[in-house]
Amino acid sequence: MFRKEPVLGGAEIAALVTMAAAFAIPMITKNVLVYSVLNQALVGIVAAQSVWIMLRMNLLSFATPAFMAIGGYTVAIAGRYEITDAFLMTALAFLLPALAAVPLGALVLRLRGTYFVLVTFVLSQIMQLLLFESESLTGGSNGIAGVPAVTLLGTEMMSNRQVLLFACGIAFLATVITALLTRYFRQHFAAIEENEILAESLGLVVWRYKAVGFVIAAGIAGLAGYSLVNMLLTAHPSSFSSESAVDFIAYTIIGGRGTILGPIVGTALLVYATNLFGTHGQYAQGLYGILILAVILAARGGIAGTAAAAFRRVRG
Amino acid sequence: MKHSRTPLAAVLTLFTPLALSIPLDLAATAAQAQSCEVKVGAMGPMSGGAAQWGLAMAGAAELAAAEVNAEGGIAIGGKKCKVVIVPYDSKYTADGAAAGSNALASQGIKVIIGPVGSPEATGIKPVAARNEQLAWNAAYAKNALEPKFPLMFHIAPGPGTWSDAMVKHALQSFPAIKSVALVAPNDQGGTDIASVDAVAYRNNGVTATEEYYQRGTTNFAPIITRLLANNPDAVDTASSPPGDAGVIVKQLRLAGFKGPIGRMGGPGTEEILRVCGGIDVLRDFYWFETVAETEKVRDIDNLYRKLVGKEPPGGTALWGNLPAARLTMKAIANAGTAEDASKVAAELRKLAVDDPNMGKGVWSGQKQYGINQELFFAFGVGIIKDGKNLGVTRMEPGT
Amino acid sequence: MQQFLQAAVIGVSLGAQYALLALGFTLIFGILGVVNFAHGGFYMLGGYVAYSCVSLLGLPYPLAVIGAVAATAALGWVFELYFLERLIDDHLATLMLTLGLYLVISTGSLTVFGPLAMEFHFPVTGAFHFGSIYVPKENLVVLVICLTALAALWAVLFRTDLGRGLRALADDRAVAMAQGMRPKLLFPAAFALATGLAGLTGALVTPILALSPGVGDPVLATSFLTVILGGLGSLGGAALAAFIVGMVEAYTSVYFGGSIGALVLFVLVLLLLVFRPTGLLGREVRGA
Amino acid sequence: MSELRVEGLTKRFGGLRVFHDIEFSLPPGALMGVIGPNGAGKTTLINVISGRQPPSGGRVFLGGRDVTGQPAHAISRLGVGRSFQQTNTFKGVSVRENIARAIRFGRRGIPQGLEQLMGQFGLIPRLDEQSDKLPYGSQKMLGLVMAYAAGPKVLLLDEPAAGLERSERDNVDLFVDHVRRVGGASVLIIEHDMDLIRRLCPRIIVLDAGEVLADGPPAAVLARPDVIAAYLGDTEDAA
Repeated sequence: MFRKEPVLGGAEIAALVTMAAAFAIPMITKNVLVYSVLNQALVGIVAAQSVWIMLRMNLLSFATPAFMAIGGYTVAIAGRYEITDAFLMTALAFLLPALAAVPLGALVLRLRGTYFVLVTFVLSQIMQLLLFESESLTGGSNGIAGVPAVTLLGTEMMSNRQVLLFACGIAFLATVITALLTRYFRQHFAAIEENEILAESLGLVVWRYKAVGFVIAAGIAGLAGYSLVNMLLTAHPSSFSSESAVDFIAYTIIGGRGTILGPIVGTALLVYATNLFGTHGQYAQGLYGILILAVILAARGGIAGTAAAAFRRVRG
Repeated sequence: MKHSRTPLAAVLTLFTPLALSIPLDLAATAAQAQSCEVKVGAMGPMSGGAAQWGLAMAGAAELAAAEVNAEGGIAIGGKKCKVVIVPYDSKYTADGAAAGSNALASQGIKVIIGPVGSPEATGIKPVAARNEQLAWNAAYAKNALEPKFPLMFHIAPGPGTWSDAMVKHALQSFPAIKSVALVAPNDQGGTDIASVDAVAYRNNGVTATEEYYQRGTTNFAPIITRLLANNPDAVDTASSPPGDAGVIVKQLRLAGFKGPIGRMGGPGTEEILRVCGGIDVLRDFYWFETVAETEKVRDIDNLYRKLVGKEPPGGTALWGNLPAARLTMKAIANAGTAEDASKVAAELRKLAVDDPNMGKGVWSGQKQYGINQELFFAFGVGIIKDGKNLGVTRMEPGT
Repeated sequence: MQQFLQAAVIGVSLGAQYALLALGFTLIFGILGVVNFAHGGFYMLGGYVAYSCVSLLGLPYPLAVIGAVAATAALGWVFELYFLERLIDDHLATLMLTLGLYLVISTGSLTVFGPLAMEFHFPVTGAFHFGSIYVPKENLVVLVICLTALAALWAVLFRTDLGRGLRALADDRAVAMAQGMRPKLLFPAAFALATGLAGLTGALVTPILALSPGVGDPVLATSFLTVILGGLGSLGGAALAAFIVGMVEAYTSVYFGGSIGALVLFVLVLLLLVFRPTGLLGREVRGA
Repeated sequence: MSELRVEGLTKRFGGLRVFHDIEFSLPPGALMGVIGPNGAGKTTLINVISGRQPPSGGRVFLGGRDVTGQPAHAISRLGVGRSFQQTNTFKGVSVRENIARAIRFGRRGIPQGLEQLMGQFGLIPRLDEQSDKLPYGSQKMLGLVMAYAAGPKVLLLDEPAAGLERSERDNVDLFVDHVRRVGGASVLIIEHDMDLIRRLCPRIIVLDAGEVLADGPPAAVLARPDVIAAYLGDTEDAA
């Protein structure tokens, strides 16, 4: 009656296959615009996955940019001392924000949903101010420019294609972690999202799963920060503003908060659309606003959720 | 538990990254095959608080292109080619400018007019170098130019070049100034300029204190109270955005500050007058004008209306950016190509700095940045005394 | 000493401005349970509507303020009725809806009014001087209007049927509806009341400071701080917290400079929130 | 086996005192009822014992161990399960998923005779139906089955029969009997249905104005004039 959960569900497999397919793109084309759009999308996907993990428990987090900054600046500062090894930096970019999320999580996770949203918003504002005030460590308002390229197994990933391939790698790794985490704890997260009190009365240690989600989401955000800094070769405060948190939340909600495919679909389409705006940047934010209204009112499951539901109806 | 719950969603997203790449790829290559066209990029913040500076950068590029196209275009390989400007909104952020460089590079654009702000300059330099693109930035950052980025040019000198001359001139109109308090945002756009201005003041015997505020502040009363505590003779708004500077002036006068107010930073006097409540509120004001305003310089706006057929973007930024755009067009013509940035750069360095509207200028930047790739035209020092605009005094480059 | 008193004067005027904003924000959350991300947008809209009335329609300033309040209240009413009403119980959905609205408003105003600051001045200028302390007249006007708005709001909530209905809905919606409170009428009224207050603040403050597309952004962060400190859903708490935030901002900025002031404020609120999650006077907020 | 013992338990909300000095012990496998007029603090009593709300005073012991003030998940892990007044299930998912989660969170494997219990309440044919689409009665029983599925040693039932049809109320008897006989757990029932209380409970406690008015076998307790005056006087219709 109660079969063991399959390690990966349909959506998770589709997500992993999609992210694997992304590796093919730098091989097929040398078009730098495609590289740029895809690289931005990959950074956005990883950040949106960080938001998505917390959304599994109905917790909307604005703190993604703060943890991205920790990951990004770790890499930039290490770059000053010529430490650029891919595996070491990937581990650090994940672990440092995750470690920072432990005390922060203990502070923040006791709060009811609405307070959680407000506090994470305040957290990302504080991170911006900390970056400005810590001149010696983070270069203050100028940030850290000229971050050296990643070295993977001895080869320096200098060219556009190599940078993109590395971004694909980070995004794939993040998707693996996110898929395993949200699949293994699917029932726990879903129970917390829907009825925390009932779950706790049955014995679920709610705060522990919230903490695990918060810490791993912070690590994933750190990876996004690493990928962003590697793309720009600079770590600059303006890249980690609280406005960017709004973008990642929009990607996840519009893409579809119900499935791991949501952040992927939402980010890919919205980053692609924003680049089309190129010249009229100011309308991009307006587009996000309209899309959010449309999704919340008409298609609660977002793009991926609605598509899945449509397919199920068709299949009957 | 059915095995795969979302097969269609899976199929849909399986091809998203692939699907997206193909149309982009086609669009890019197709455009080039049409009639002979020379594409030049234009970049700057076209949304948010600094939008006016970005739109002015794109405007300068459009005007220079319109002038060249009026005479049939640029001679490339024996044929006259039409110059097309491709604008990109870099949103005043480092990653915005980097994304812009990639976006323009993919359309084969190797020459960019812009970006504008310090964060954008920081963001674009490494990426433009990787894409082998020539670019002009108008940032006042200390590292606006660097020897290791030979393809980066600077549209106008930062405070390091003109602040000393400006302080001397301001002291002639307002000899009473013995101490000054500088106010600017606490990010790169503010600190880089205010700190250099402070050095210029100190070199001329004026004690200078720097006061930084959080960008996005709307009420400056607390900062002003802090400033006036050691009652400075003058207050300098350096490179704070015009909107903020207008409020600072209004609240300074409200607080009873009678001394002169200075602005050794970006343009915006027109907007400051509009926000603070007019010239009699401003009363005593000295400001750095990127452009020494003359009849011929103001004529640029008419030229813009005639050739581009639209209203010019407000303020003086359009004028300051135009010479760089014109020289770039000339350099592309001399180089006979817009594909090879280093060739265009080599031609550019050979050109004399002489603009039909702005008059004569010089290449500068060696002292300040160690690379002589900065246009230095006559700038202006505007003076308003006792509520009367005494106009902008022309300061020749190198004074 | 002069600095100390001057900082107090500034703190009070900041407090008045933040109180007007925080009241609307708390009202919406207390009664509808909605975190209004578009609050800064309504503030900005109030400024632009007042500006348009004065400069385009040539109306006298007081009429323009009334126009601004009416316009923002109407938009609030319509938005609640046709957008928020169906999803009122889903805190996340309403939060995202107001976020979407904010993005549309700020992009719209940038497109219509352009990026530059508008020429928009408060009719009353100048300041009273007591020795070296100055009290700008316009701030006094705003302070007076703020106190009257506070009193009027208090009267509406505690002395009228509409108010009694709103408070009943805030305490326990199911019971209130069982006794005939019609949320179809009261919810839009509450939302309109709150957005009208934000519009009023915009119409009053933007001529004193500056009116440009970006003025809405910092309003959100300040409203959050004020409301967290005061306790979500508590009007008294929000008003008290607004003056505290005003004072803290004034004194930290005067004595420590701009950027550190903001940091102190944020960290203070973060710590308080964690050790007293209901804020000063708020009650245990309903689970999202 | 573990005995639930409560000593001097008190709960105040600000000035309002909900109940004070509640004393009783529930030996392993025992069954006890708690009755009292509305607002006597019965549900709050369960919330405090199960750890959902902290007590203002007094002690709670489980198998001799002091568990006062521990969080709900800890007390649940120690074996104190509870059900909720309204039907409390995970609405958006199937019956199967609801029960699977209860088992997984309880971490004590599949309790004795669970499938048999589910069969008795007609839940087996509805395993893949969404829980909030079930008729009210079935949802209520699903809530009880989930509480049992978490493998409790002590089960606190908050008005299990509330809202059930006459015919469905026997299910509560079946459930309580199964929980004690097969599951070996002790049960505390809060209920208004006096027939059910009389039928099932060998011992009842009457709560009134925050105090234990009476504690003993129903026949004796319900005959006492002060109990009748305080409680039964006004609800004669509880036929």
